[in-house]
Amino acid sequence: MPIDFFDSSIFYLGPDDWKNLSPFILLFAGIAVLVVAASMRAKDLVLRTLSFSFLSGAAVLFFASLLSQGRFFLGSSMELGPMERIVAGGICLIAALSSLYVRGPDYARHSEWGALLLICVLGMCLLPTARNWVAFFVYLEVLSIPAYLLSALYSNREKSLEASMKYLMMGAFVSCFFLLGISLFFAVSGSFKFEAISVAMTAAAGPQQFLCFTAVALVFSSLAFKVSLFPFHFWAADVYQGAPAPIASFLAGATKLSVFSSIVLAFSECGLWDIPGVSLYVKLLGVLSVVLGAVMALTQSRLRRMLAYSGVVNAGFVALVLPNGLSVLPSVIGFLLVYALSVLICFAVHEIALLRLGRSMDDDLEINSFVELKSKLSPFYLVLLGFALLSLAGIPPLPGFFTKYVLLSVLAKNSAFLLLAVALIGTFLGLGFYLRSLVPMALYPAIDSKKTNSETSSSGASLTAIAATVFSLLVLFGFTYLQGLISSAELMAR
Amino acid sequence: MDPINTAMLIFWPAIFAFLLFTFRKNKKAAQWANMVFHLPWFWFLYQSCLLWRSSTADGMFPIVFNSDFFPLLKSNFALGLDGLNLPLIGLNVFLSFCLSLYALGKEKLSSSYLALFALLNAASVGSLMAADAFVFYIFWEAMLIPMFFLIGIWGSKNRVYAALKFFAFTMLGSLAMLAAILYLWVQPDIQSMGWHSIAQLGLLGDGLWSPRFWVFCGFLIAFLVKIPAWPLHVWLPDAHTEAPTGASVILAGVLLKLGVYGIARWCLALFPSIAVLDVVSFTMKVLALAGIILGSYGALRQTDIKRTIAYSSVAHLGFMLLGLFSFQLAGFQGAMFQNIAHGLSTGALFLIFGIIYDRTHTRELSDYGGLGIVNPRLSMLFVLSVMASIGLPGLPGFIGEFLILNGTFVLSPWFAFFACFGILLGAVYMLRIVRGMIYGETSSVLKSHPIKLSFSEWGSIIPMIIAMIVLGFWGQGLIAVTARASATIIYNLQGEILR
Amino acid sequence: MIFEGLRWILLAPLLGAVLNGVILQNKSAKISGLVATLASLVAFGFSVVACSQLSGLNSAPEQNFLIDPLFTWMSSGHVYVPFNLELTSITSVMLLVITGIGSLIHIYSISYLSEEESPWRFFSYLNLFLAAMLVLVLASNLAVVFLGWEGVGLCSYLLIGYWYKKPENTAAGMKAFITNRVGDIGFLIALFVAFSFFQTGDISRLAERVNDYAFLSSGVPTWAWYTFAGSLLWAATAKSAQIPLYIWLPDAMAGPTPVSALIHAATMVTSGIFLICRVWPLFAMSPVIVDAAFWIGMSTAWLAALIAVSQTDVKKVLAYSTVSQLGFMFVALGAGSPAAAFFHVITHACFKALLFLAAGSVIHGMHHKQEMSLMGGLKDKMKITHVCFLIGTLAIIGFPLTAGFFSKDMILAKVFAAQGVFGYILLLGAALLTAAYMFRAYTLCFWGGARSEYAQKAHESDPLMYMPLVVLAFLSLFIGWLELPEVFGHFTKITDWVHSSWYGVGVGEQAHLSHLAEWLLMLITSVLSLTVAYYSFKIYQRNPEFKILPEPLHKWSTNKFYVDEAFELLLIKPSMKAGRFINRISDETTFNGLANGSFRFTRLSGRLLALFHTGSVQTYAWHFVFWSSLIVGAIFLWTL
Amino acid sequence: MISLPVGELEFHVFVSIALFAIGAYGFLCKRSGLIALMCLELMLNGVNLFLMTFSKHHSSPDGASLFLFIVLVAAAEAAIALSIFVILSRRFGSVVLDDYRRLKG
Repeated sequence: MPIDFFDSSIFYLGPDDWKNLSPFILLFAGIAVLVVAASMRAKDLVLRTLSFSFLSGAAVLFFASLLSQGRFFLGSSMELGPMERIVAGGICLIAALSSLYVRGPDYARHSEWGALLLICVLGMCLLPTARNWVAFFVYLEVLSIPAYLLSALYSNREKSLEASMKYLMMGAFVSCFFLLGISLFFAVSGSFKFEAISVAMTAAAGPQQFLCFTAVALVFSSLAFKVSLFPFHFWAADVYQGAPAPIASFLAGATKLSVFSSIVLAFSECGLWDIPGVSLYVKLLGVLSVVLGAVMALTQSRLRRMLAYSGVVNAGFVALVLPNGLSVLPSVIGFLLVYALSVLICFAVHEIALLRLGRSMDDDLEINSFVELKSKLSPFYLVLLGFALLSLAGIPPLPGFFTKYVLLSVLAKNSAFLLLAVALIGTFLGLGFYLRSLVPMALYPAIDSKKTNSETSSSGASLTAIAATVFSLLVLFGFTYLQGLISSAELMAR
Repeated sequence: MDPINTAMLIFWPAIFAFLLFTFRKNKKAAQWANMVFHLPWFWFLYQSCLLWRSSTADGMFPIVFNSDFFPLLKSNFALGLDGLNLPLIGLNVFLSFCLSLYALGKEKLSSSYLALFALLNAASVGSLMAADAFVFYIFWEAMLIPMFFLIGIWGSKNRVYAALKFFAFTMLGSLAMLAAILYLWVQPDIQSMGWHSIAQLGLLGDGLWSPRFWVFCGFLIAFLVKIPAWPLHVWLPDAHTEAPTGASVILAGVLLKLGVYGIARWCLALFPSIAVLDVVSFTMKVLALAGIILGSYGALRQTDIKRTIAYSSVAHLGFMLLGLFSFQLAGFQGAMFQNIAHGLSTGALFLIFGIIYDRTHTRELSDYGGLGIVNPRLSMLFVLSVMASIGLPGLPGFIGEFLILNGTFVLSPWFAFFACFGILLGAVYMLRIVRGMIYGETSSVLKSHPIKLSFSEWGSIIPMIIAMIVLGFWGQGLIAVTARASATIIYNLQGEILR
Repeated sequence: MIFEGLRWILLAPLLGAVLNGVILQNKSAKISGLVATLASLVAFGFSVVACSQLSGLNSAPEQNFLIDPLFTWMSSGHVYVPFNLELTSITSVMLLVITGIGSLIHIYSISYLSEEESPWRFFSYLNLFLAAMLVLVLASNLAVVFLGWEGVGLCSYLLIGYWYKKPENTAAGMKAFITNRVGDIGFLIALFVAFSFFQTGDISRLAERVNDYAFLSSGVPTWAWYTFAGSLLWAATAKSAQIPLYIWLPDAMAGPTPVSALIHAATMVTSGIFLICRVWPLFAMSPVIVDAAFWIGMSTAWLAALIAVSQTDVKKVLAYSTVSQLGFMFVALGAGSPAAAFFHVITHACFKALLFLAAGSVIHGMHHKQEMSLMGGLKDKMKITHVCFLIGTLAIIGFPLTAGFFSKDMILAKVFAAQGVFGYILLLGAALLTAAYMFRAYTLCFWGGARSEYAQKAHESDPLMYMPLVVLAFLSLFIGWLELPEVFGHFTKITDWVHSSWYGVGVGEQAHLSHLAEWLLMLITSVLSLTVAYYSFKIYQRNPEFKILPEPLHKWSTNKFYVDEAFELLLIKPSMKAGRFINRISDETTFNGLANGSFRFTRLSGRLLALFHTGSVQTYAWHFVFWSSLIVGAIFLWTL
Repeated sequence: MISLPVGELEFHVFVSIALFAIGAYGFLCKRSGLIALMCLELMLNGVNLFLMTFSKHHSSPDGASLFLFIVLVAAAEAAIALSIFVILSRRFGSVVLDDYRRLKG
């Protein structure tokens, strides 16, 4: 029997195939170059410029292909629509910005972080395009294995190692459940392709219904782990605190963006939303993570752990909206893009604060230790951090509000008023912990401790922070374009 | 007189907020620049008044400026100007100018304070003029951030608690409004979030528990928190006591008024059929009455002077709420007039007390005494503004309260009767303050801290006092301004009552 | 008929007040006193011109008043308040009384306040008071009357608390203002009824409502008439110090004596009665309220007289006598004849002002000592003051042919006609008590030996003080001739003036007494009061501590029948305590508690949840398995 | 081609689920990290068995393709996990998972 999984057409790339796949090819080239650079023990300046250029090139290509190319199919395993291109472009953008401020002595001995970063980005960009579960699993692993290594970058520091060990063990454990889920799908429908599964799902009846529900539950809970929804978020705080700042900021933003968009695409493709109980399961997770995540965030005293739990809350917001089919995708992408950029700003300013206060690189700051910052840091960065935190909290004139508004409007459109109430309570509690972390730096009188000039300049991090603010504002105005595009995407969609 | 002037009313303060940021180094130049920037603002106000007077559009809320900046969210940047919001904008500009005079030569008030102040002005004028629900919500929330930092950074001792509490309460209210706007936004047959299209929105259904009722409640809660109506007023005393002088004058003068204006514009005018339901109007009147009586009792209990004045504004705003829900032209116009009168009188009270507080740094009534001996002119002005806030005829407070009570008497005489006791209690707690501060032997605090007012401080109080005296007798001019707009609103309301 | 002059009557004192209060502010009593007196004299001049203008105009009863429209104060919906000044015959008399006696008191206080350190404040408040009183009298719309009403309350507050260094003065001022405010609530209610039911605030149109049949039958609810009249009566009781709300007047004596003379004797306290006289046609529509006025007046007259008998401070005696005389006026109103009440207002203004000023010059002579026990034997040291005080006393007890005689007899006659013998006897008793305590005060002050060194060293005040005394003495002797009873020929100036100021709305007249009855009444009252006066004169010459009232009553009366304490105990303290308690419960515990409590609750639950984060991977993995199976199981059961 | 008798399908599914459960139990309860890694492999093999039974049952090769990928991924994870455990044991002397609790709260 011919293996229809890899049909032969895959090996012949027509002229427009090149154009569509050019960003991926650029990424592959980047990986190759960076592996060579790593083997030659290149200095981190070289690594930074190389990885930044490759990533930004890929991002530009993705957004360029968004305009010119339509929908591109590669066999049955990959489908590159406008939505996937925007997600991939966003991920490359975030990775490029976070690679800007990877500096300091610890990175010098581990010059392979560039390659790992690019592989991780490649995995994330491919994930939404997967159209069968095998490809999905492979891209998921391509995404998470470099992530484990990246979070172990400070190999001589215990916190980073412990974080990556935890991340690895939990990741592996959860991917087993993911595999079990996929194999259940395979058992029910006899094939991994999404269309076949959707046919089988609609045909399932009676006891098989429960089997499908367990399969979906397993798959969703493992993806929920990746995105740190409530019951499976325990790893998030430790990894955010342990992993090096640029890696943590990249992982926080990009994984959520890529995994959530792939959930929306895959689940609506397989028609899993109409299995009884699935949407209830997703909404329940959403509600739990909004409320309990916010409550947890209120008690955190360290900025990075507070950002982790705010990640849980924002993931909860998206989970509330998920089970409404494909129309939800643009608002989810917009929301997560702005979230990722704001988290990027927070981590960047946190990095600058570390340098200015003369603390060691992997140390993470108490929120009230920001008080001495007032005299040491030019108020420009405080305004940036204020901008990011208030945008995360969703205060109107800032971009965070508009994206959250569109997200909540989906809830209102499906008249899910209970969920809307939960979301509003979450925003209110969110106000609590975002403002509370603003308070020490803004409201307490400045303690004038001496200005220490650290050996590594913080220009990289400041560059990231500024760029991130500019891009989050761009998203705001890109939104209208996004919205226009969506209507056309939906027309062409299946 | 082209409409760009009205838009400049909002953008001009925003622009000079950023300009003020450039004056980081020297404070003196920033304060003088802030004062000078107010002059073009007055000019824009003047132009808008000409535009308003010349515009004959008789509709409910004539749109003067319109540009679509965010088509995605079904809203465009529409600004409206009519009898209801023009006086309030005028009051905002006037108070801000007085405060800029007050700020000259103050050591504490840095350029970022003045910039935040200008942003606050821009946001409040914006939300006054917004004719689109979404734009209104954005400006409404945008007011929170500068106010939060103004109270938080420049306030007195436990300012952080007060700022957080202020932000939490107002945010709670505006989230209810956000839910209402969201519901309106997803309605199938709504073309734009403009004020007029919401007004014509038919499908929401009528009656007590209909969706239209819930949207009405969403808007109402946000304004009740802002007013503050009785149960939700707990944040006001803290915010007022901890806020710096300028912030508490603007808070009393403009921000609280936005609650009343909001109810008039976005609740009564938009959903008259709901406002007229007897359950709704009865509960509102009960809340108003509770605000009056318990606000006054609250004021009686305080030993801290600023808290007493804060509680007194809870009582005064209870009157305005009563006026709004009296569904009589007299009551409605009385509430709008009292809006301005209360802004002036409480603003003057806070400003005068702020000037004294800058020197003595204590707010306890027992520390004061014998101000009449130390500075007779200032105490005379203080007594005058106290009399204005009590509602002594010949000063604007009386006209507002008289019209409100007259309006309420027509439909609900018992409420008017009990509200009169608010006037009595008002006299009691205000005179207690006057007796504690002005009369009696000079207290040690006043002896050790001489109260000598600089020229700019006199300059900031005198215009307010003159405005009060002029408004006390020439009130009819202001009532005529709000006549046309409130007549149409009341006409609809009474139409609903008959149905 | 339009007459532009009215506004100048009002502007002159206002200008004087602003000049003194804001611009001049100079320390010498002479200059600021001069400015104030000038202003008040100008007002007096203008009012004389206006009155002559009015008397010259003899058109139909509906039109015979002067109008001076100024501007619209407020007009919105059913509330239209034009700020117009109006001069009817009744107001012209009141105008002359206010400005006349006002100027005399201004002259008097120039020397009375010679050694004060900020006399400009006193004179500006006095001028402000004059302006407010004039607004009250001249206003054509009830709301503008209310403006004057509260303005007068404010000035009395400021003037009582003039010597603000002593806390009890400011406390008295505050008490006066707040008690007046209680009355103002009544006035406000009357205004609301007027505007919502009678659709107008103008007194002239209100009066027309009474006999325009169409309006009466248009279904105005009866409770509207009763509330209107009742709340007006309530307001008048507060302002004219009647039974429930008279407590502020005795304490108001804390202010300087010219203030007590002008405000708390002549002008302000009578404004309540004056208002009722102006709105009499409407007031008479509810007879129950008229009877209520009668009995309130009677009980106040008796209570005040009983207290005055045992007072030792000369100003307190005069204060309670004012309260009692106001009781007389209310009785006259209750008996259905506003003319008698108005006549008594005018005569009372003269002789009570005279008595107060005389007492003032006595106190001034005695270096601000008010206790009668320290006085005595002043008749030869202060001859002119003694004579004037004697004339005043004779007038107040109704010595034949003095002002008091005519007005008090008119009241007694009207009461006899309306309420019969019982009412007459009650009122006569009060009149006799008045004679008793007045002559007690007179003899204690001027006769017997000097009881203290102050009394020895007392000297006659300077001409500026006793000149007004002489003029007032002259007035209180001859003002009575304005209204002669039937017996002495038909010369009823006051009744014509009062009736003509109701814009032609006639009100039923009481029965006329026969000549014989009038002679009899006059004879009885004058004979009885003279004998009581003679006896009290004789007793007090010999024994200054003689107690007229039997023992238990005397102790009660010295402590003012514990009315103040009763008010404090029953009304003020419980409401304050209840208010503070409610506020503490509603604000501090529930709502603040709620706000802070919810914040602490979330903090606590946050810390509780943090315990789950033990940090070891295996617990995390355990959580993963446990939670996913729990939720899946729950949903399975749920969707089963 | 011989297809497994139906009875045997349940048998194979039972065995694979049992394998999976044992692996999961081992991962959760065993103290040492290395044993946890071994249990991971066990769970993955359980899934592989499950896959192969159904691939045989549906007679479609997809199951086998996923089997190959699973083996590949298992190898990669094992390599990384072991290297991290080597560094951890060299640096901090212990492989026991519970010793690494510094990041918590």
